[in-house]
Amino acid sequence: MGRDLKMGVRGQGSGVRKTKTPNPESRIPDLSVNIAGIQLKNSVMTASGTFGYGEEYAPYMNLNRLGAVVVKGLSLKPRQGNPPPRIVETAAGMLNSIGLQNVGVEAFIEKKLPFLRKFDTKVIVNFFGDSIDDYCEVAKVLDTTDGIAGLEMNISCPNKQAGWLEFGTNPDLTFRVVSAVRRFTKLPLIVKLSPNVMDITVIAKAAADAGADALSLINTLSGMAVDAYTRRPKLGNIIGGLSGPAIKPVALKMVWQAFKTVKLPLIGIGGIMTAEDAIEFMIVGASAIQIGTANFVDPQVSVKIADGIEEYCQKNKIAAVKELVGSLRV
Amino acid sequence: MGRDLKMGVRGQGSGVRKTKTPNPESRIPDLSVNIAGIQLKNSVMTASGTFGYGEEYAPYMNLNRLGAVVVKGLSLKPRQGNPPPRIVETAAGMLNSIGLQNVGVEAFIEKKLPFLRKFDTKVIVNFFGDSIDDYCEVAKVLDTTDGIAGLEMNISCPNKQAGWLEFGTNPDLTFRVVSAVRRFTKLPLIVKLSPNVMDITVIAKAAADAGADALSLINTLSGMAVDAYTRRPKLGNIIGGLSGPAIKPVALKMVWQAFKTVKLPLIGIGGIMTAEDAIEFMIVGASAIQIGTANFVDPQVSVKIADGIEEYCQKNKIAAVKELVGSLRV
Amino acid sequence: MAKVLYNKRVLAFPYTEDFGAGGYYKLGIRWEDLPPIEPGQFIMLRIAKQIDPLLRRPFGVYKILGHGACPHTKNFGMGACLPVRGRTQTGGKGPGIEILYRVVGRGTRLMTDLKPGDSVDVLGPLGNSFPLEIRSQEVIMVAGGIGIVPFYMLAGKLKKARLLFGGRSKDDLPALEDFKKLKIDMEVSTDDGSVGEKGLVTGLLLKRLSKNSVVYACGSKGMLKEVARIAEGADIPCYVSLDNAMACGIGACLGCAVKVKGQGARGKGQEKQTSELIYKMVCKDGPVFDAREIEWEEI
Amino acid sequence: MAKVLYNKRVLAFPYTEDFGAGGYYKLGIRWEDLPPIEPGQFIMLRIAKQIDPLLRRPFGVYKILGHGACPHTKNFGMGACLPVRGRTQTGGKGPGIEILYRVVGRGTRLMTDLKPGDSVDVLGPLGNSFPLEIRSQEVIMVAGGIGIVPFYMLAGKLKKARLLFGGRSKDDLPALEDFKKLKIDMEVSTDDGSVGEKGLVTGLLLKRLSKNSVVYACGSKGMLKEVARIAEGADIPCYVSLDNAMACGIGACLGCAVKVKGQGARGKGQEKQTSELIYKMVCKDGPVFDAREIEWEEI
Ligand SMILES: Cc1cc2nc3c(=O)[nH]c(=O)nc-3n(C[C@H](O)[C@H](O)[C@H](O)COP(=O)(O)OP(=O)(O)OC[C@H]3O[C@@H](n4cnc5c(N)ncnc54)[C@H](O)[C@@H]3O)c2cc1C
Ligand SMILES: Cc1cc2nc3c(=O)[nH]c(=O)nc-3n(C[C@H](O)[C@H](O)[C@H](O)COP(=O)(O)OP(=O)(O)OC[C@H]3O[C@@H](n4cnc5c(N)ncnc54)[C@H](O)[C@@H]3O)c2cc1C
Ligand SMILES: Cc1cc2nc3c(=O)[nH]c(=O)nc-3n(C[C@H](O)[C@H](O)[C@H](O)COP(=O)(O)O)c2cc1C
Ligand SMILES: Cc1cc2nc3c(=O)[nH]c(=O)nc-3n(C[C@H](O)[C@H](O)[C@H](O)COP(=O)(O)O)c2cc1C
Ligand code: FES
Ligand code: FES
Repeated sequence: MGRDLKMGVRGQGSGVRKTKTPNPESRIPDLSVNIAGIQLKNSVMTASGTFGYGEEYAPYMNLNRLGAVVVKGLSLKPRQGNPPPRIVETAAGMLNSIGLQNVGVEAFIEKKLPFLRKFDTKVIVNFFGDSIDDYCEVAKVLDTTDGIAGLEMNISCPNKQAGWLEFGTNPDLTFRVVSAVRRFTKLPLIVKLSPNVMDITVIAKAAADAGADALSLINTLSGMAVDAYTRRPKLGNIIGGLSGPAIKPVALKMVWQAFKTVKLPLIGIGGIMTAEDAIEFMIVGASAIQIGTANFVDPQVSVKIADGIEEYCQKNKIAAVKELVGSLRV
Repeated sequence: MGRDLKMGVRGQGSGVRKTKTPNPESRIPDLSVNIAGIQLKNSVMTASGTFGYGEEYAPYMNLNRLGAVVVKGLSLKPRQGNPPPRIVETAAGMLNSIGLQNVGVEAFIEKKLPFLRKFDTKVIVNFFGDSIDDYCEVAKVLDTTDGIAGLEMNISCPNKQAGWLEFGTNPDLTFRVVSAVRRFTKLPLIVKLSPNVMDITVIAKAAADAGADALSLINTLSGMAVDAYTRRPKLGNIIGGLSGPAIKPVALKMVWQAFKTVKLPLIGIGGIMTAEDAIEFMIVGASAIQIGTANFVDPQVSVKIADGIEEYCQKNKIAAVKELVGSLRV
Repeated sequence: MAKVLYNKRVLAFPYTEDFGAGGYYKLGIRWEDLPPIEPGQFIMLRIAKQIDPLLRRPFGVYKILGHGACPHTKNFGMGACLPVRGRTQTGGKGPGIEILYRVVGRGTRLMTDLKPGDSVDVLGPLGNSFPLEIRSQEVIMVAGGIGIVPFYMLAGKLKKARLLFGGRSKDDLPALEDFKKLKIDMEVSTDDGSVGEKGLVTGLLLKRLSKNSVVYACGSKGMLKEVARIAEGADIPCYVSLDNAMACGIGACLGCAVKVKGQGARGKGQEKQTSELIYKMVCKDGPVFDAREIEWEEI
Repeated sequence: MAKVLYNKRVLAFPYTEDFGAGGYYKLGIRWEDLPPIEPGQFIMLRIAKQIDPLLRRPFGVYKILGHGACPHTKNFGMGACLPVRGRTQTGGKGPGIEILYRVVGRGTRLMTDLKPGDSVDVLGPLGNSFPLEIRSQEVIMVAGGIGIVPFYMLAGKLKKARLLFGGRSKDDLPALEDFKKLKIDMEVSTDDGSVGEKGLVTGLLLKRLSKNSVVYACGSKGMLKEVARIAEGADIPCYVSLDNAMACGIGACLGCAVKVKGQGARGKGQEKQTSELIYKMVCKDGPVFDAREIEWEEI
């Protein structure tokens, strides 16, 4: 039955699909997953901020092959972002200090969403604010917009009322902002957690208690890079967010801890480069995964990972990808 | 004057030194640093747990070339450590779950320290306990032992009285254990901080208030690895500590934050593989650095880094390495 | 997958403290179904199969390699004859491209290990190109060191062009021979006077500039800033190709931002209160920009 | 820096689901000032100059390469003639070592790219070796697949030895030819019967075992466990070479721990209350252990 979904809501499994020699012996695995009511044809999404508004990648890969696209984080008003340099490569990773530059929620709905709606993939809208009111305003606007499957709240964002303390690093702030937003949307609400905390389970619980439908984790680790010769920070903003393979062990641990603590479906993020990486996240408890930095390395990586998950299930005789979720043998 | 120290307390600049064509033009830079009263010939130390008790590396490199050796963390009684597997490689890093296996403080003094004393390098003893009393007991024993230049307290250790919460993740516990130990030793006391916190400056301040003479940071990031095929954790202990180049951006950021917050000398640790890395840590505020995982990759890396720092100073006309400390241009 | 045709050092740029022992190399890449590529466009090259270095690196396309069998040459409508070399191990001929690169860091150092027949992963062509509609005016191309790259193809497309090429020394003027063979006016300067005029290339520009000129420039940020200042002073059009660190190369990550002047506000340092975005992306909106658009203070 | 002399596939181990398409390779490494190396010792090889893979990898020393000019052979006191191959590009001859490796993961996959003349970084020889004082007894060497590595040198040092060599199939018996040339008794088994006896190598062992035997074994953990059980049952000495993941290779990181039985307590699962450490390090205390010492339950 997952197969139905795989073929697409609009009934078109369209696009460049690797031709496979059909093997009558091997059952076709059910790759579909359901995240808080969002039915996805497969567990692969692209992570916010690494995939633009989808249109940037459309010339290079087949968007129809994705479970969902998570768009660049939106705020109520457009944001200019941080001064350059904004990115620097690090060992097996990168730092970014984009500073949440985005076109704003209005321009997104008007100019970006119509393009995405043409594809047979779910659109999940990542958003943020620097006050609780801001978050609520954006949620309100998105709630009444067609073609959005769910919302992802980025709480790794400083709260100006709380002296620029990040919402996502304090359980109290997390609870307040999530329960406020909850009141303004009936869409599935995914809360995206920051890894820059001592104990992710405390924040996970706060988000769950406040009414989140699912959690995604992790956002970037806070980091810095310096040029030994000029003695200057390599980022205009001095501090940035670390992503890529370097952070995978940290992300896996946090997903596993969250899985043991809260009952919500989880979306695993952090350093996923291959299908094997994706499967590791599912084993520790993620129902779906997001691919970030890897898109920059290979624009087609998300499709390759979707194929790789299918291959893995087939070879290991896993009838439905759901069986993997939380199947760690300890 | 730093040069005197470089030549060694026992007056022997001994060992395999790269012969350099002496350049009468270039002044010899002063590489010495002083950390809370410990006068080091250079800013390079080896990190606890990655260099055994020194003797393991002695056949492969010249211990006399190091500013200091920090020995494997000691406890009051010997510790067996965690079940294998204990290590796994990750992207640009590794996870370890050694579990603080060590011979115990008595056996160290009797069997390991005499060997180290033969070298012209400072011995810094890393130690830990799982209760405040344990910490104090070890400190008391070490305080009256000859040949120890300073103590490094590893507070990334669970406190059994506090429900196995790590001392180093709670400012209150940090304050209590550091001030308790402080009463039992007149040796320079370095407190080694855990990165698994929301705000390193809070812990840094607590340690400073409690009487630490210096801070070293960072210890390993908490992480996990999973085998996608067996679906088992790759470490016997499930969770381990992430080290290596992957964590350098996180470490640099924390050193810089600590530098801006407390007045104590700092020792930078995390992913240092080259002299350039070491210099980056000094630029953000470290007076000295420790080399961990890199020792495994190249047993001579610490000596190469010491040489590289000298070369950098010479080329960039830096008269004393101290000038680099905290010289970030923001 | 594209295949390496050849990879060879063309100029041994001497050791310098900031970049170490570098050097200039030419890398030939066989590329089936070669799409049209305009002067100024670039590719994102993935160097390693390993995760170090992780990200792709941007490189301009220096030459288009023809379809003709080697060692015959083929006029590619660019005013230049393009012999394809390095056939020894792949029997390689076009279609393909030639990259001219300078070794500056980990990625470019690793690139020097590439051997004929190796696979490389090319994404592109990307970005915009130098505007060609101003063909009738007197075009002055100003290049600094590796900034020469876009001008080989551009020279082929222009009727009349003059090249001003500057470097630190004679070892910092890569592919000078290629340009000698083209029928364009060329003047050279070096900081140390080892070849051409002693001094900066902007010195040559000041001499050659006229009311009729249009300037195309590529080189270090410092050079571009100065060229832009000169053009602005002379009130002539000036286009510059910028070089920012990139992650995606296609406008998705917003990493390669460059500050531009708002429509209403051209003044220096004015805070934009409009909803108009003040950052453009070098990869998507560039790499070629009208010099008057750039906030040079922030470069 | 040691230099690669040759690197070639010797057996194409077929594709398997757990390891993918692997294969067995021989890597010749030129090593000036070659120190004495005992059978069973290993080296830590740094494969990449990049940081991926980061850590060194342990490999046993399969052969010592002689000093003689090629293609002449030299008897190295090991009962074996050691031609040195792959001289083409380096003019390479001994001294040096030969590694026999199986492609299982990232590091070994990258190793297949090594070419004659490439630099490699070798740390060693490390660890202990098989005890040789028991020479007078009947030695049975039991090898599973790549576990054959220590036995080429060991066979050369022993007066009388029998080799039992098992693998999944004929493609899983690397360097079988080398052993055929040695004057030792050898029996082969494969899981699929494609060569030798069909079944496990422990089946051969059960047949050959006598009161006078001493067993030396190297192979998968499962095989070693079974060999140890058989030897324990027959009450004969048994030495096994263990294979744990390693970081330092020299006893410093305490990463390659294996649980051993305490002196007072040989029983299964008993909690040690002594201050005696119950973990030994495969790199420093091993890789060769007396099988009775190991807590096999925890392997
Ligand atoms: C649109 C575009 C086109 C380009 N075309 C070319 C081209 O045709 N040929 C070419 O050789 N390069 C070109 N570059 C520059 C090239 O992308 C960089 O030199 C390259 O990415 C450096 O990679 P690396 O890994 O060797 O250096 P990194 O390891 O990334 O950097 C190492 C060190 O080199 C310095 N560095 C990095 N980039 C540069 C630079 N561009 N100039 C000077 N120092 C630098 C850094 O500050 C750093 O300290 C282009 C860049 C852009 C944006
Ligand atoms: C003392 C000692 C001597 C050794 N001698 C040899 C030798 O002579 N020749 C040789 O080929 N190997 C030998 N090994 C094993 C060798 O070290 C590993 O195969 C190698 O480190 C794997 O590196 P990799 O990067 O390719 O695999 P990794 O990327 O580290 O691992 C990839 C996958 O392979 C699996 N794997 C890892 N190691 C092994 C293994 N040993 N056997 C089966 N699967 C494994 C892992 O589970 C993992 O899933 C020896 C090991 C030790 C400890
Ligand atoms: C350039 C860049 C921009 C990002 N922007 C956002 C964003 O706007 N909102 C958000 O929630 N996460 C953002 N992220 C975080 C990613 O969505 C993801 O959580 C993180 O990169 C870890 O995944 P990765 O290791 O696969 O990249 C961004 C990451 C990168 C690299
Ligand atoms: C195998 C291993 C064992 C370690 N043991 C200790 C220890 O006993 N005490 C301690 O304070 N830190 C210990 N550490 C942490 C290191 O001292 C260091 O803080 C950390 O590895 C980060 O530095 P690196 O990236 O250079 O390795 C250990 C690290 C490793 C890799
Ligand atoms: S490099 Fe990603 S937007 Fe330009
Ligand atoms: S590998 Fe480090 S102790 Fe054995």
